[in-house]
Amino acid sequence: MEPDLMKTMLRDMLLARAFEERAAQEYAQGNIAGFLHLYPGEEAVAVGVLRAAEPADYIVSTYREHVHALVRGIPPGVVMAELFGRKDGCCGGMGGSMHLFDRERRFMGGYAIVGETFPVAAGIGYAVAMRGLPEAVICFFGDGAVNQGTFHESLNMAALWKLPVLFVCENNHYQIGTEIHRHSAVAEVHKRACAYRIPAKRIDGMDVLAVHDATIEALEQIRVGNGPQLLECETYRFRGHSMADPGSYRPRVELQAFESNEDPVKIAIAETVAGYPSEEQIAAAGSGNIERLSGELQRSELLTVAQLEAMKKEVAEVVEEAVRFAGNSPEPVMADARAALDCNRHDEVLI
Amino acid sequence: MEPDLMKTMLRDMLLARAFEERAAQEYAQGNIAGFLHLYPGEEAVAVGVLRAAEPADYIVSTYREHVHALVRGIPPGVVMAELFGRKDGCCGGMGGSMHLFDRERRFMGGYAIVGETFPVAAGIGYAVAMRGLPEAVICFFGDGAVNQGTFHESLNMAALWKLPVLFVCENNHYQIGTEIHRHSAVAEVHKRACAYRIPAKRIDGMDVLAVHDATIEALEQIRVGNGPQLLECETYRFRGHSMADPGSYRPRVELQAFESNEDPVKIAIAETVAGYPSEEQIAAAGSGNIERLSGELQRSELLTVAQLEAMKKEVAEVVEEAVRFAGNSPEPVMADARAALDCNRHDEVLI
Amino acid sequence: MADEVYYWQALNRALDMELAADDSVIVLGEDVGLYGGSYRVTEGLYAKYGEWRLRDTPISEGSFTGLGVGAALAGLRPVVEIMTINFALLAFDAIVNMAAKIPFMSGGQFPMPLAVRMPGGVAKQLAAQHSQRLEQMLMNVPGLRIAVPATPQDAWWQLRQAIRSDEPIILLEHELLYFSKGKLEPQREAPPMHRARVHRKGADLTIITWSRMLDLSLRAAGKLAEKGIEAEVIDLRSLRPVDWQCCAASLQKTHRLLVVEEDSRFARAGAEICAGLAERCFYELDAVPQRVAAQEIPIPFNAALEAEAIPRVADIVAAAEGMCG
Amino acid sequence: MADEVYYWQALNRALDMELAADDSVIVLGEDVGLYGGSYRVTEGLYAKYGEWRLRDTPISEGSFTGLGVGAALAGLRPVVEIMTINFALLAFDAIVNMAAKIPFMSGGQFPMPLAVRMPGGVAKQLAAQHSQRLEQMLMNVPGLRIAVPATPQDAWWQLRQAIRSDEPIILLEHELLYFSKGKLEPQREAPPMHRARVHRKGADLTIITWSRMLDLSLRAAGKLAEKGIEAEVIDLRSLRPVDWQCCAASLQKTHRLLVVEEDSRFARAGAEICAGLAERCFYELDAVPQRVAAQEIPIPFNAALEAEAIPRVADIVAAAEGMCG
Ligand SMILES: Cc1ncc(C[n+]2csc(CCOP(=O)(O)OP(=O)(O)O)c2C)c(N)n1
Ligand SMILES: Cc1ncc(C[n+]2csc(CCOP(=O)(O)OP(=O)(O)O)c2C)c(N)n1
Ligand SMILES: [Mg+2]
Ligand SMILES: [Mg+2]
Repeated sequence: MEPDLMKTMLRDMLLARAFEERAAQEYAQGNIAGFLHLYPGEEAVAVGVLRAAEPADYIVSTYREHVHALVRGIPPGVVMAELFGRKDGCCGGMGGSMHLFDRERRFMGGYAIVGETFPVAAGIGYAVAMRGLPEAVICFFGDGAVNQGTFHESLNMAALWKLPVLFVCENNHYQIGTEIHRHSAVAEVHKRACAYRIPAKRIDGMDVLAVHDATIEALEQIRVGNGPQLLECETYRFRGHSMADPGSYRPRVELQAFESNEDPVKIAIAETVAGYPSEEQIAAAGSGNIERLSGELQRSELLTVAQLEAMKKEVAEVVEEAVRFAGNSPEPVMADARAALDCNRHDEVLI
Repeated sequence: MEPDLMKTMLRDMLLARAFEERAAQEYAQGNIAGFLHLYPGEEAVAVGVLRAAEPADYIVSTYREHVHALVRGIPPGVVMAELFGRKDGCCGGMGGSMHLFDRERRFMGGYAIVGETFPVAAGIGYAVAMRGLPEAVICFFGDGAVNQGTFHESLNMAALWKLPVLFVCENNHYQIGTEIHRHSAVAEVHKRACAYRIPAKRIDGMDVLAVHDATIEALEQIRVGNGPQLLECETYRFRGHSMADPGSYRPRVELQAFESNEDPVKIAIAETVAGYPSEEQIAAAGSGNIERLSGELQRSELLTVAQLEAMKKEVAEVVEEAVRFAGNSPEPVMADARAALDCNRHDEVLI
Repeated sequence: MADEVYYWQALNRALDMELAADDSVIVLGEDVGLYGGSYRVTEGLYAKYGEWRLRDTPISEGSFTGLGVGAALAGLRPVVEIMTINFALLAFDAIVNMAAKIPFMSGGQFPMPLAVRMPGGVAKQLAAQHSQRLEQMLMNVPGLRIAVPATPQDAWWQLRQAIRSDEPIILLEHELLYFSKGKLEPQREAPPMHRARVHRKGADLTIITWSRMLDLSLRAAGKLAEKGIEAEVIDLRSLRPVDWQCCAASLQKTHRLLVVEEDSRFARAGAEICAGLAERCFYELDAVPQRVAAQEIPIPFNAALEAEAIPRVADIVAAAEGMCG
Repeated sequence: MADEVYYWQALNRALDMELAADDSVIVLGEDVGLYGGSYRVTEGLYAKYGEWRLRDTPISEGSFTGLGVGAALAGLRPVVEIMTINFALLAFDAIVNMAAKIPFMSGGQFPMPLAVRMPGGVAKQLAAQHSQRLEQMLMNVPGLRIAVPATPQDAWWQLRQAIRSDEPIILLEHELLYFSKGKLEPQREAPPMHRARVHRKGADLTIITWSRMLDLSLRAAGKLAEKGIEAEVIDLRSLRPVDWQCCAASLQKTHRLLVVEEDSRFARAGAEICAGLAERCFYELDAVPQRVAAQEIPIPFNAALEAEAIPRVADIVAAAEGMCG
C-alpha cells in the first residue's frame, strides 16, 4: 500500500464521519428534512472500494450514498447543498439525500427503491461491454436488497453476458429492523452468487485496506473480460437506519462491541498513525494480538499524532465550509424544476 | 413399485398423450382458440409427481397444465369443455386452457404470467405450515421461469420459514425459442437452489418411475417439517411452445433424438408391458444395455401387449367422449361472467 | 365513549381486534413484527400473536404480496402491508393479475380475502420516488375495491371491513395522516365500506375529495364561508366503487363541481369523477366542472417546491371563488 | 412509391433503419433475436446486427427493462420489447420510478433515450391475464410519453421518432394490428409524434379514439353516414400528451363528443379525454359527452363473451345515434 494512498483513505474516512455527523446535526436543526440515511460505521467500504476505482468507472449507489459521493469527488459543499435542497446541490435540489447524481464523475445515482441498483448497473455494464471498453461498473447494495427479485434477475444476466460489474454488498446485518438471519435463508451473502457462478468473496468491511485490496483484485478480473464479481463487505451501522429510526431492535451489547472494537475509522487510524494504538493498548490486547498490532505499528508510521490532529481539524473546516456553502445557496424555483423535467425535450414544442 | 400403480401411470400417460394430440386437432378445426400449450414429451413429470401426491396436497401449475389437471382427477370432459370455453368447463369457460382451477381437488390454478406460481405456492404453504398440517404444496414451473425475480424471492421465503413446498422444474431446455444456455448463467437448474440452501436434485424426467420415486422421497422430507425441496426433471417438449409456434429454432436432430429414444410414453410402455422391448430391440441395444432392458423386462410383466392395446383403445374412447361432452356443453352468458366476478361479494349490494 | 386517537392507533386497534377474533387473520410485511411497523401500525401485536401471525418479510414486495394471494386461496385472511405505495409498483402483478383476476378466472370458485394496506401521498421531502399517489393506477382494475380512509374512525371501520371481506381490497392510507388525531367510537355501527360521506353541508358548490385532501378542503370551506360561499364537502371514502348517488344528489343542489385531489391532474382519479358526473348530471351543471390537483411533475425534493407542487388551501379557495363568481 | 405492408413490417423496417443509422441503438427482449420476435417485428435483424444489438433476454421483465434504463444512462438508445403489455406490470418500477424520474431527479443531467415497445389489447381468447389494456396506467406518469400507432405509417413514423428522442417513450402497439395492412410511404415527412390526426371529416359529432378502435370507429362512421350522420373521426396517436387543440377544434364544429376506447370505462383514458375536453369546451357542448368502452369485467375466455365485453361497431353506431337523435 502506498503511503499517500493510505493517508488519502484515512482523510476520506475522517471527512466521511465528520460530514455525516454534521448532517445529523443539521437535520436536528431543521436544515435537512426527509429520510436521511447515514453511514457512520461503514466508511471503510465506500473508501476502500472507490479508491480502487478509476475515473472512467461508473458508480451506482443507494439512498445511503453521501459518502460514496464524497469519495468519488463531488465537493462536500455540493453534496451538502443537495441535502439542503438547494440550487447548488448536485441535482439542483430536485433529488435530495437519496438521489445524488453527478454525470461528469460517472456517479450514476442514488436509488431509493431497494433493488434498483442492480439492473441500472447491469445496463451500464452492457453499454461498456458492447463497446469493448476497459471500464467497470461498481454497484453498491445492502444485505436486505439481496432478497429483491432484481438481484437475481440482474446477476443472472450479468453473468450470462459477462458484464463488467463489481457487485459490492454493504452487509450491515440489518434490513431496517430485521436482522439478516430473519430475512435471508442463507445469511452469507457471497454464497448466494453461486446460483449465477459469479466469483464472490467475503471480506472484513471494517478494514479499509482489506476492502481496497480485494477491490483491486476483483476489478482486474473484470477489466480483462471475465465478467462480474461480487464482494460481501461485513460491516455495521452505528446509527439507526435513518434519522427517524431509534434502532432499538438491536442489542446494546452488539452496538457497543462494534463501536469500541470495530470502528473502521479507529482501525484506519491505528493502521496509519504512529502511536496508535498506544503502548497500553498493545499491552492490554494480550499476547495473541500483540504481534498483529505491533506489526501494523511498524508498517504504519506514516503519520504522526500531530499530523492526524491537523487532518481532523482540516476536515472539520471542510465540513464547516460545506455547510456554509449549502446555507448560502439559493432555493430553486419551479421554473428550475420544469427545466429539469423537460431537459430531454430539447427544442421540441409540445401542446 | 406396485403393479397397479404402474398400470395407472401408464394409462395416465397414454391418456395425456391422446388428450393433447386431440386438443391440437380441435384447435386446427377451430373448436379451441387462443394460446394452446401442449405437453407431449413431458408426461412422465406430471404423472410421476402427481401420482406420488396425496389428495390433501395442493397443486399450483402453469399455462401448460392440462395434463396436471387430468392426472389430478379433473374429468377429461370437464377439462376439454374449459378448452372449448364452455359452461361445463372447470372454470365455466372463464379461464380457458391457461387457467384451469378446481377447488375441490386442490388444483389451485394454471398461471399464465411466468413466475406467478412461486409466490402462490409459498402462500398456500404458509397456510399449511401455520396450521401444522401434514399437507404439501406442489409447484410446477419451467426452466425459463427460474430467471423471474419471484423464483428468488419465493424460494428464499420458503426456505427461511420452512414452508412445505415441493418445487418441480419441468426443464424442457427452452424458454419458447431461447435455449437454456442462452437464458441461464447456470444451466443446471437444481444448482440454483444452493442460494437458499434448499435440497435439490436432478432426475430423468423422461422416466416416470424415477420421477415418482424422487417425489415420494422429497414429500416425505417435506411432511416431517424439513422445509422445501426442489426437483429438476429433465424433459423435452415434442411440439412447439404453443400451437402458434412452429418450433423451427430447434435443431431437427435434437427433436428426433428425443422422439425416438426418449419418449416417456415409450419408456413407460417398455417398463410395464411384457414384450416391450422386442427381442430384436434387446439384441440391437448392445451388450451394455442388455441387462438394464432385460431386467426391466423381468420386472415388467404387468401387462400383455393385448392389454396395452385395450388400454390405448379405452383412452381413445375417453378422449372421444370428452370432446363430445365439451361440444355439447352450452356457452356461458354474460350473467355467468358477472356472477364469477362478484362471487365474493355475497349479499353486499353496491351502487 | 369516544376516544381521541391517532389514525395509526385506530388501525392498530382494528388489527388487534381482528387478529383476536379470527385466527386465520395474518399480517405480512417488512418490519411489521418485531419493529412494530414503520408507522407504528402493528405496534405490540408481535408480542401478542407471535411470528406466524405477524410475519416480518424480506424486501420482496412482488412475492410477499403474491404469497398473500396464495395464503388467501388456502383460507387465511392476509393483511399485506406494503411499507409505502411507492414499492407497490413491484407488487402490481400480484395485485392486478392475481388477486383481482383469480376469483373470476376460476369461474367463481375461490374467495380472495386479501387486504393490502399501504400509505401513499406526498409527505415531507421524500423526493420523487417516495412521494407517489398511485390510487388511480389501482382504481381502474375490475375485481379490486379501494378504500381511502381520511379519519381515524374510517380507518378503524374500513380496515375491519376489508379484513372481513372476501374480496381483495386495497386500503390506501396516507403518510401524513398517521399522526393526525380524531374521534374513535368503536361501538358505532359502520356504514358500508364504499359509501361517501358529506362532511359539511352547503348549497353553492360541491367539493369532492378523499384522504388527506379532506382536511384541506374543509379548511378551504371554512374560508369560503367567511366570503359567503357555502361549499358542500364530500369525502368519497372509496375510489372503487364510487358512490355516485351521494355525489349526484349534492350536485342537484349545488350545480357546481370541484374535485380536489393530491395527485397530478392528467388522467388521474379526478378525471373519472368529473367525467362520471358529467355523464350523470350534465344538465344540472351551471359551471365548468373543475379540478384542483397537483402539478404535472414528479415531486421535487426542495421543501418549497414540494409544497407548491401539490394543492394548498388557497388553491381550493381560489378555484371555488372562480366558479361561484 | 407507397407500399402496402403489414403493421409488423413497418415496425421491422423502422428498427432496421435505426439500427443501421446509429450503432448505439439496441433491442432487448424475450426472443427478439434468434426467434425474430413473437410477432415477427424483429425478423431478420439478429442475423444482420448480431447478438449485442439484438439481445435475447431471460424472462426477467423487471430487470431487463431496468437494464435498458442503465444502458440509456450510459449512452445507448435501447428499444425494450416487452412481449405483451400484460408482463409490463413486472416492469412498472423500472418504467415509472426509474425511466420517468431519473432525468428529473438528477436535476436534468441525464438523457433517457429509452423506447419501450409492447402490444396491448384484447386479441383472440387469450383470457383475463393476457387481454389487458393498461395504457391508462402509464398515461398518468409525468416524465413519460406514450404513442399509440394505429396504422403502419404511424408505426413507422412513431417508432423512429421514439428511438431518436432523448425522452423515455412507451410505444403501445396492438396484438390484432400486427397483421393488418396499410400504406407505407417511407419518404413522407413525419408529423410531430404527439399530433392527433383527423381521419374522417364530419360536422355532426366528434369521435375520438386510438389504436385498434380507430378501425371500428371508421367503420361505424361509414354506417352513420348511411343514416345521415356525419361523424368526424380523430385518431389521438399520442396519449401523453394529448393533442387538445385538434380535439377542441373539432368540437367547436360538431358540439358533440363520443370517446371510443377498448378499455373498460371506469377511470381509464377516456375519462381524461372527457374531463379535459369538458374543461376546455364546456359551453360548446350540445350533448352529454359519452364513452363507448369495454365492460367493467376481466376479459372472459369464452369467445362470444370476449366479443361482448369490448366495443363493437354496432355499439359505436348506437351511441352516436343516441347523441344525435
Ligand atoms: C422496494 C423497497 N421496499 C422497501 C423499502 C423501504 N426500505 C428502505 S431501506 C430498507 C432496508 C434496506 O436494507 P439493506 O438493503 O440492508 O440496506 P441498509 O439500509 O442496511 O444499508 C427498506 C426496507 C424501499 N426503499 N424499497
Ligand atoms: C412474465 C411473462 N413473460 C413472458 C411471458 C411469455 N411466455 C409465455 S411461456 C414463456 C416461456 C416459458 O418458458 P418455461 O418457463 O421454460 O416453460 P415452458 O413453456 O418451456 O414449459 C414465455 C416467455 C409470460 N407468459 N409471462
Ligand atoms: Mg443492511
Ligand atoms: Mg421450458
